[in-house]
Amino acid sequence: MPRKMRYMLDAKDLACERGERRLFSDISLALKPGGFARLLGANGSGKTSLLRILAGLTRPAAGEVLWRGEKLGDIAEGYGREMLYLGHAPAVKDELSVAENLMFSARLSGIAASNDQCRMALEALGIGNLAPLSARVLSQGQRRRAALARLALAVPLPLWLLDEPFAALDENAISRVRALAEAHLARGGMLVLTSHQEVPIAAGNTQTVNLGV
Amino acid sequence: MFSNLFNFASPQAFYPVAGRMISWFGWSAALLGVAGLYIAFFVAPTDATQGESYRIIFIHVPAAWMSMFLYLVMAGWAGLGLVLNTRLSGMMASALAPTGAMFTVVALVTGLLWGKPTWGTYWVWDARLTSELFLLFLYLGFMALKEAIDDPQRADRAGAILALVGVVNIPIIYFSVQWWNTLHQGASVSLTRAPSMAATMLAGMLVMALAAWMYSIAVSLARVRAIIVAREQDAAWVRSGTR
Amino acid sequence: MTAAIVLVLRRDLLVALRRKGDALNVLIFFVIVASLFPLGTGAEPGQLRAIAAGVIWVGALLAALLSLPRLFAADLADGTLEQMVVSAQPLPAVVVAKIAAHWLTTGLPLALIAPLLGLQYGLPGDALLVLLGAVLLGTPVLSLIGAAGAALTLGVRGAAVLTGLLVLPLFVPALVFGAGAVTASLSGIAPGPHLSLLGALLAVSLPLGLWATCAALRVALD
Amino acid sequence: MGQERDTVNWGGVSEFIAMGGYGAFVWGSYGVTALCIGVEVWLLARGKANP
Repeated sequence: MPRKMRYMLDAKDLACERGERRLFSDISLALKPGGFARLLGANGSGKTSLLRILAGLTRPAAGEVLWRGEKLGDIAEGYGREMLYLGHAPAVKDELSVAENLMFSARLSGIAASNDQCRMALEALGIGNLAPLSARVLSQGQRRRAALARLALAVPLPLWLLDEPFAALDENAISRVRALAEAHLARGGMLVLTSHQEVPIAAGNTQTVNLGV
Repeated sequence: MFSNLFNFASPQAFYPVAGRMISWFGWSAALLGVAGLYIAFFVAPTDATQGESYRIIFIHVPAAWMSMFLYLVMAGWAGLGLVLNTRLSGMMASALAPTGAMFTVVALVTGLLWGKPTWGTYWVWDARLTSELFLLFLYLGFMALKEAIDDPQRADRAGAILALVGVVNIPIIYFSVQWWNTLHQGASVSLTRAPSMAATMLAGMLVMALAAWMYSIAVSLARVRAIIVAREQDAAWVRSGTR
Repeated sequence: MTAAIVLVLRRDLLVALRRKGDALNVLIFFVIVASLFPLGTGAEPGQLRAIAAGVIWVGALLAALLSLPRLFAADLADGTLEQMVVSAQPLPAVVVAKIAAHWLTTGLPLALIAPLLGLQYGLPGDALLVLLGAVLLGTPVLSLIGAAGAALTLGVRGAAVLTGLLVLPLFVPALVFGAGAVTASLSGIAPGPHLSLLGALLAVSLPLGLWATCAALRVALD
Repeated sequence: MGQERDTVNWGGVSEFIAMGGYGAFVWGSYGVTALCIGVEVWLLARGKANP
């Protein structure tokens, strides 16, 4: 049994280097169910790098990230079963249709979604009608919505790590994403996001991590 | 926490230590080199069949040994860097590669210049020479990969993976070329059958190999210092003027 | 584990199906390369037969090399690669599936068309069969080692040429045993040992290529 | 019949350079090696990490 866990996600004294430059150091962040953290900082301050460290993609120069008390390195895809990471690039394949993309991404996270569940998820982002279309024809905003449709299916995943989820979205889409995020937090899920837009998200406890200039 | 396991692993601590060792290894290389040359030209007798041209063996064979040995050492350092994530190990691997490639070129060129008087043609598709050529390509691939990747840490780790794949493949390549050589040409033309190994010849080659080893250590230490400076360019301690 | 492999394999084959041009172009490239040599070396039957195995095999190496960027570069660009690395599916399974998809869309077609080129070079019946067997056994090695090269050079300047510089020396054993099998059967020697050595090479390349590709992907996405 | 000597007697510098007719190849080899080592040391002396 891993040692007593006060936190589900526990990142301690993280530091990150790009090339020889040190982006940030001594950054800590801990989340309990229902916890929400917002990463602030100027462009290039390392917000995305910090999120990628939390997702287990980037190796921190110092410090470590624990999930349920265990190091990320030791649990590998076990972590992937409980965490959703959406990066800058909307992970949408041009050759596949919108529905096929969503089906595949959901299965990647271990969620076996049926056709109509996928359709409902796309509806939640207001692009239900685009389901059969090839992703090639989507606009940038629609592409972002197609990527964010995964949030509607990611109910079983307790931890969401979202990089600029509101980028390239119109008002309507932003309110939809915000609703999904707030529902997730209400269910006891945890959310870490980076964003330049000031989009208030109702949450039990809100932390901000400021990476400064 | 591993890096203070042996504090030499941190580039800053290793920099002055390397500086002190360079001259020691440099001088021992020079002395051993002179001794080797003396054996090569004044002690080793004239060969009955090849006359004097076989004296090239005192450069060709040690260089070939060093080219193989340095790739192993390079892969060792690189593998260490990958496992322990110590930056110095990756730098040591980068420091060794050019010297290893240099010895491979020396082995190839001396192989050509030895082939001409002995078999009448410069390039001999002999198993060892051909494998040596592909070893050179492995070195060039390693250096090209590290050069192409900007982020030093990614370059070190990518280079390490390539070096480890390479070190597994060297015996396989050598065996397959050996197999290919026996299939196509028969073993008539081969550098491997050196003239009868008089004791002095073996001694000469070993001394030259030792000299080459000392030389490689000295040169690699000097190069690792240059790499440390280049990489730690913006690190504070470099600007504070410690040399 | 196998569910993950099937998931990614089906997706990659679907993508390949939707972009039939890619696999076809590699095949056409292979045929053109093999058809160029006689224009250079002259079409004297005895000579053609002697160089057939070497030419066809080097053509297969270059064709496989040409198709390597397709393995990861597109997925890196649209962000799907990092989703696979950070997903609930084990990375080795993802990599096995992608390499299998690459082999099915490149190695297998090359193997099926190689005997046709063998005919063009005047290879007798049994040599054609050995050629088919050798290329079938050898091309997975090219995909495995090639995948490691493609992952190492992911997102790097001049990646296509650099990949060639890294992997072509590592293709030497496959070339020697593969072409050697055909040459052996031509001169009446049983190709058995060559093919078994090729099989042994495949057995070594599987874990080595898999480890290297997974490690290289983690490094590239760091 | 020369008795067993411990050192080779070249009988003069010109014979040494001629190297039994193989001078070009032997001194070519040692020359290339010296050149490679010289270039490498020179590059490092100038503080360049070379390739």
